[in-house]
Amino acid sequence: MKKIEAIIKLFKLDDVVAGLSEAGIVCGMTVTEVRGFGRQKGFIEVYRGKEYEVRFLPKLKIEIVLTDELVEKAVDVILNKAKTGEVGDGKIFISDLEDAIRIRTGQRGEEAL
Amino acid sequence: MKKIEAIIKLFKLDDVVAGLSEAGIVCGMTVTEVRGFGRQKGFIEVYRGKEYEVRFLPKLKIEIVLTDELVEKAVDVILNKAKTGEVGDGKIFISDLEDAIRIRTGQRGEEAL
Amino acid sequence: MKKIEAIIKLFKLDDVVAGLSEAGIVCGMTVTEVRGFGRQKGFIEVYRGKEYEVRFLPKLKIEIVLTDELVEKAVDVILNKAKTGEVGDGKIFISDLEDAIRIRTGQRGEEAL
Amino acid sequence: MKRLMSILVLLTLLCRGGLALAEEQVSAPSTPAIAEQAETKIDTGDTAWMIVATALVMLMTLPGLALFYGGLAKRKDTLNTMTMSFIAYSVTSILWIIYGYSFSFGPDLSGLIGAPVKAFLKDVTVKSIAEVARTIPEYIFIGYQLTFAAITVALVSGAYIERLKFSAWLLFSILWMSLVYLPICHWVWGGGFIGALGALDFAGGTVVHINAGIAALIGALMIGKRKDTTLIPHNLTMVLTGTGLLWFGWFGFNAGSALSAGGLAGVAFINTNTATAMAALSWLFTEWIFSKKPTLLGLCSGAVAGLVAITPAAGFVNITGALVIGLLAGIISFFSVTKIKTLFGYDDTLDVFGIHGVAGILGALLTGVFADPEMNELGRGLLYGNPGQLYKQAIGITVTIAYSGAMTFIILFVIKILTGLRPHVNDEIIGLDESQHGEKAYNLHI
Amino acid sequence: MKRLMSILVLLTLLCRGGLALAEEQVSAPSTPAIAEQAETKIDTGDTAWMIVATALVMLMTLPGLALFYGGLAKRKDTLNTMTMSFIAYSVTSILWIIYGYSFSFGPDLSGLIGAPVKAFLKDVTVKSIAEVARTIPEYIFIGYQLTFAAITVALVSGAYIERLKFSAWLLFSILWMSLVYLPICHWVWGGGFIGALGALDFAGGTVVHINAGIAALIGALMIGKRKDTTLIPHNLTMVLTGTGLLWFGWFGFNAGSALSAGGLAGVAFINTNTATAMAALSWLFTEWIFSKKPTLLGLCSGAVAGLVAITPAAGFVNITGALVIGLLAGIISFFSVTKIKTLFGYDDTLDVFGIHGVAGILGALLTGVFADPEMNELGRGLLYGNPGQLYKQAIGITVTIAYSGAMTFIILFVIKILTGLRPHVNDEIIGLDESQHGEKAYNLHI
Amino acid sequence: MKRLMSILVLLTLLCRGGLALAEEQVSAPSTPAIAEQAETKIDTGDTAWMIVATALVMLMTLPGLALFYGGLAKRKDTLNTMTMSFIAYSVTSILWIIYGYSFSFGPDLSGLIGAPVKAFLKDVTVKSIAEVARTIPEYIFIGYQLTFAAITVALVSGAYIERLKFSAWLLFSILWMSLVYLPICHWVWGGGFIGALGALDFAGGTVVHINAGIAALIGALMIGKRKDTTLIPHNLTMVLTGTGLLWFGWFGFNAGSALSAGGLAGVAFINTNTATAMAALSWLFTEWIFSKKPTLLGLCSGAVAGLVAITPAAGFVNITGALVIGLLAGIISFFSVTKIKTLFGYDDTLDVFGIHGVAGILGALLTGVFADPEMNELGRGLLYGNPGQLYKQAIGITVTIAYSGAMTFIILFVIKILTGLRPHVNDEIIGLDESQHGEKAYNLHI
Ligand SMILES: Nc1ncnc2c1ncn2[C@@H]1O[C@H](COP(=O)(O)OP(=O)(O)O)[C@@H](O)[C@H]1O
Ligand SMILES: Nc1ncnc2c1ncn2[C@@H]1O[C@H](COP(=O)(O)OP(=O)(O)O)[C@@H](O)[C@H]1O
Ligand SMILES: Nc1ncnc2c1ncn2[C@@H]1O[C@H](COP(=O)(O)OP(=O)(O)O)[C@@H](O)[C@H]1O
Repeated sequence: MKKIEAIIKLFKLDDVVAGLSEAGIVCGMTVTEVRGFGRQKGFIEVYRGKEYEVRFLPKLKIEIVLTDELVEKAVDVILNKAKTGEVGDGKIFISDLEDAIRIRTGQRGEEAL
Repeated sequence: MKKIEAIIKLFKLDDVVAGLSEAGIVCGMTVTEVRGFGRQKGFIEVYRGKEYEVRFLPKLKIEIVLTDELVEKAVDVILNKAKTGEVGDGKIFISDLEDAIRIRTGQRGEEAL
Repeated sequence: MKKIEAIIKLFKLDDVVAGLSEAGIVCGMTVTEVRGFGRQKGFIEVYRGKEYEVRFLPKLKIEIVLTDELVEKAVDVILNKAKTGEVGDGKIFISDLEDAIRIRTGQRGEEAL
Repeated sequence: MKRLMSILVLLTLLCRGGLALAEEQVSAPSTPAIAEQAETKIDTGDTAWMIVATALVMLMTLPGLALFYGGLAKRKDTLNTMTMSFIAYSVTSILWIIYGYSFSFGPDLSGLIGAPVKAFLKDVTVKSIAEVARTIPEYIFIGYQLTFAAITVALVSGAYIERLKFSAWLLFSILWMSLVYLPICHWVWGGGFIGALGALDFAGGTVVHINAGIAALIGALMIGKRKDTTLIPHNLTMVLTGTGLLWFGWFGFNAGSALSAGGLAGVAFINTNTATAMAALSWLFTEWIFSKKPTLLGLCSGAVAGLVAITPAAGFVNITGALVIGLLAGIISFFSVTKIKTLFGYDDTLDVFGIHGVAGILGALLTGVFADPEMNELGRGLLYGNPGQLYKQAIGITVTIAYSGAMTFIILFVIKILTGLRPHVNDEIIGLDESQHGEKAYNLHI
Repeated sequence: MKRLMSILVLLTLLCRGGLALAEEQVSAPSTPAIAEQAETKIDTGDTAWMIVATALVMLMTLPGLALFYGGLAKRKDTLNTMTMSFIAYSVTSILWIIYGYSFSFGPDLSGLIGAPVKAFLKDVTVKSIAEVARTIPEYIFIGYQLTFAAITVALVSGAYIERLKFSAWLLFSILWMSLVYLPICHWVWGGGFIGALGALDFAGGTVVHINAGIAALIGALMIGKRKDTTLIPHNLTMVLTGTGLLWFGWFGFNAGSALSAGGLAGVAFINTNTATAMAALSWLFTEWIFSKKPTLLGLCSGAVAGLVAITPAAGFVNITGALVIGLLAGIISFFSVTKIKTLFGYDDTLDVFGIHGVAGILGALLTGVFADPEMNELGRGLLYGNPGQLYKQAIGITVTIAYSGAMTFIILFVIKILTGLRPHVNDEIIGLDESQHGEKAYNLHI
Repeated sequence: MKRLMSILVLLTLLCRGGLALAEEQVSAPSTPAIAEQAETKIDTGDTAWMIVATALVMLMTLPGLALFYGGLAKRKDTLNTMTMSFIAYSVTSILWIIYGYSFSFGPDLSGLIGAPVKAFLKDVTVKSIAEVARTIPEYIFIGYQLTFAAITVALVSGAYIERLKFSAWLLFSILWMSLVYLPICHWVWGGGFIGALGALDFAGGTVVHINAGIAALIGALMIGKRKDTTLIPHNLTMVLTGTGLLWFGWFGFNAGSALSAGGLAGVAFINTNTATAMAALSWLFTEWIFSKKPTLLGLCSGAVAGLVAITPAAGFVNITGALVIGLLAGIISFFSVTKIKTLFGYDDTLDVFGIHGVAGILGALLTGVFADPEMNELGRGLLYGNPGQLYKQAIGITVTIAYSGAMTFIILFVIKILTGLRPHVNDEIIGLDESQHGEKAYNLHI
């Protein structure tokens, strides 16, 4: 079982979710509002003539837990749905997961997804 | 050392925390407001007569780092505290952690918890 | 490739970021607003003469993905930048990461960072 | 919904019938109607002030009270809380012109109620003048009194929020305004027996605040406790905004009750501001001593307590009276909210009884003590050699408490049968905004 | 920016030239100028009321409308939306004293426009009195009319938000106020042909609401749809606050249009409050039936619809008329917003046409039906034996629609050439607050 | 807390003693007291307007200024910032009736201070009329002046926020209002030497704005910089709301200073609106040129600068004067805030000196230039052949700066000894809401 964490641009969420649903990959996902810092330059905000650089930009983090064989498919979908080609498109991180449990039923492992 | 990530319903937080404290399991935890998407259907919001489906529901993500032997105990507690039996109760994810450090003291490993 | 998750005090963010940049370690990071619960006692809020204990304190979670050799360096920086010596300074958690992909380019592995 | 509809239809028919019936009984032509012909010497200055005063009291409910209550509510119940004030104001606005004005200010029927000869403002013309306010157009007087009825209903909601069905509140507004507010208003101001008996209530201590306070208490007991009985304001900047608007609008409420732009309005104005500031500070210091920290919520709560307490006294007492009334209002309300409430354990969500009820009673009594004939010859209190006044005040208070308490009980009892009072517990937990209205107060992400 | 500057400079020169030219044409000395000498019997009561009424209408735009619109907008477009109201008010304030007042209320030039003899308020002194308002200082009348012009421009913005360039809006405010509002205002109130023809518009149904509503519709079509055409209010507590302030300020708008503190102001006041409450409730029940839930946004939208619909009728109809107008306003506006809009699929972001346009037309027509000579001898409607009135109303409406529609089209067409209408699509996506102003509405973290 | 209490008690005793002492000195019966008997011809129109004007100025502080400052503050310091305005208003309200009114408007003692013969409003009755305002009840005049004192104290807070102890602010309000505001108010308006010398200040340019601006500067220097010296408004919708309410209330502040409802009020009204709009736009364009983007905060800041600059001139200049004053106010304030501040590096958190101080001085001087006898015979400026006026203005300004600066220094020095000025650095970092009040502005989660 793997966990995919994707950091994407705010307005890409709907496309990504749609893409994953169509591809019939996701049974679910969890989204978190985060602020990201990276190559992408932040923007300048000016209040009363004084400049403030906002280096942390609003991003969304999508967490998806899925079975090993689905990972590559999911990555592909995210890649072409979340991509604008501009700096700041974000990252996808893949890590291993030992177990998953559905609270409602107590089911464990893959059937919990 | 393991890390437990539990996605639960908003109003279950207090019960879960209470349960874990009583069971004397947690030294601490970290909570994040997330929005979840899964089997549970979202609700409809209507503004000026137009319907909008809210597919991402507010959830809480609890992160707990603990020693391997405590994991099962913790899972049990969460299971029966966070459960309502209705769709959307959430998930528990377990993954491996390599190390933990307490910033204040620099202690590493289990004594950092 | 490793992932560092550090839970720190709100007002330590700038120092930590500055420190990591100087040390030339980070290509980027992702920050999340979280609420933490641990040894540190919460504070009391009083509304209309009634006391409410706030046990979950606002914290920031920093996620940094980097190459194995940089981990220790990063930990050191965070340790002495985020430290106040008081209870509640937070934790650093280190876990293994299987892969990283840069959405913009599709690059994988270390060059995605 | 269906059920509610049929209930409303029924109510409409009932009231129509009632009106018809009543009108027959009253053969006498409405005296004011005559009065009009007599003399129409409208004073533009008084009129200018009363138009504004009316608008100011309207502002107290929307958005004033809505912000004050809405900010104190939980985030998930904010909109429902604000909606209650909105419904109270709208429903009252309509009922007031249909029969409210006539029942409360129509020709007195044996001290108990006004005759509905002015239902639908019958015979009121652009030239009409009400007998009780001889220098302004009757339409303005009607509007001014309307705003008082509306805010009284809205005030009650503060004790019921976070757990009352929306449809139940809709019914409550209609019934309570008709069966509780109208009679009491007539008794005190419309020529009824309390006013006749000489109890002093300059701007509505009994009619508005004690009345609402008692209804709040009875309701809190009947509706029962919320699942989560905390009071952690979700947005204190809203509370401060609401408080400021209430204070501002209250000048129309108190100084407007002089019904003219002159010295008496001046007295009411300065007394109102003084007592309010004093109460805000006395609450602040009291809480500083008894619960460690001075808070903004303390200042706001104290200010409201002061505004309530000075209401019946505004046009009767002198500046010293105002200072004392304010001082006590802040201190006593603080304890009624922190101690009494926890002692009896009823769940008066926003302390409507604790503040409006208690400070209202305090103010009504102290009016009987400090009323200074030098300020207003109509009032002479204990300190000026008229202990009897205190007794009259007590009667006014008691009658109001008894009647308002009993009727509120009956009304809620009936509503419980008709629509039920509380939503399903899960609906309460996810919040009334979502469950009753399908709306969210804030959509800040994205 | 540079480009914009040059455009503005050009505009200034043009208008200066225009003024010069116009002044020559007008040989006749401005009659009001004479009037001054004649009689100056200012009534302090009327003046007191009109000063306040002016301030109240100013409050409607800032912060009233800014809050109402800003709360309905997406979080990322909140500030830009509020800025549009602010710009509209500021720009109008300046242009009004430079030439606006004179073009609309200066001596009539063949029914089409006022003579600019009062450019820069020439000859207006502390003693001046306008011919149309004989009991208050002309400066107050000037200020009062100014606030009407300002809010009309601001109202239009609601249909354009979330996708219009800031510089485009700046130009639009200047051009639309000058080329659309001024003439129409003169035609109806300044001695122009619509007023002469006897069409009734007590407080601005045609001049303000139909006018703004049509401009909104045309603009929505020309500017095109937003990327994200949802209307999910980012902060409904702001919307409620704005609604309350609009309702409050509208008393100045409608009752103030009596231009004096007397019975007529009273009529307008009670009618305004009644129709508004009625419309809020009728919208609420309609949506309860047709879209399952009663909402706070429904109450607010209904209230605004009611305020709009009663505007032209406020000083003409009796209370029954107000009730009917309010009832219909709430129901019809609900359907125009939910059905018509989705039918034609234009992106009128905040339903300015759906509410102001539709309810405005409804109110203007019903004024021709319910105008009751007993309330105001100047108006006699269908129900009082004057079917012709309805026809006159129709003409007023048609002319306004035709002229406002055509001119708005031309103006936006020109602006499209000069500065372009829409920002880069990415700027729209990240939000206009960031892209146009480099500001964020909320900085709540830390 | 304990310490503070003892200090307050001490203050009370002192003032009581002082009053007693003073009263002896003044044998002469208060002349106004006589005046009362003489003639009491209250004008209801003037009274109506002044009651409203008083309420409007009250609204400027609560919630107006509280929202304006609170929205500009950091989220974690919002409530403390709002509390400072609340405390300023409440404390002043009480002290004003105890001795404030008498010291500033009591019978003049050798040009320096008023005699405390009206402490606790002694001898003021429902019929009283103040000598300076012969057509309204004295109680209204008292209330009106009270609101000026209150907002002046509140204005100062903007420079001190995010780092001042709550108890220190409480003491500051008491001392500064008593020792700085009262004398200066008397000198300019109460019969003191500045007024006698003929310096023009229609509505408070020197007494209110320059006075507050200097106190702000001195305080900013003495209290020292904040840990985090950024100014990133946590909620700009609050700032806009505050600005709107300030603009609205300012009509009461400026037009109310005519003390009657007539032509002069009209002049002040239109000038106020014009200068404000002009300044908002000139700030906007200046920042557009010099810092790339036009912002809502720019419009708000400019508007306030315009309101401040026109304050002393409102009832003296003509419309051209208003336009120029507004234009310059927006531009100059922008540079004083962006350049001067960064040049000298003091931490005037919300630019109270940069806007109120600078625009106040600008306005006071320009009043001496543009004062047009045709508008108000009492004022003749440079442009109308009276260069001397400019000199008188300069004196008024200088005296105010010197006295206010010196006394503010002393007061803060004393407070530093008594309670200390700043909280522990950690308390500053976690925010004053938490550390001083134990409250949070927003509890939005759950
Ligand atoms: N080393 C990293 N660890 C964690 N998150 C990162 C890291 N680098 C980038 N990110 C996240 O990815 C986002 C996009 O990265 P950025 O370098 O700005 O653009 P790109 O991914 O296109 O090079 C950042 O805003 C940040 O949230
Ligand atoms: N595959 C997944 N990956 C990550 N989070 C998930 C996944 N599936 C569900 N979740 C989270 O768990 C929550 C509950 O899941 P849901 O399917 O709605 O109910 P249940 O767990 O009872 O079947 C979702 O709202 C989402 O936050
Ligand atoms: N076992 C844990 N799992 C996850 N997060 C934890 C754990 N223990 C502590 N934390 C996080 O670290 C923060 C600081 O921990 P705390 O015990 O309060 O202070 P310290 O780390 O100095 O002992 C907590 O607020 C919480 O967010």
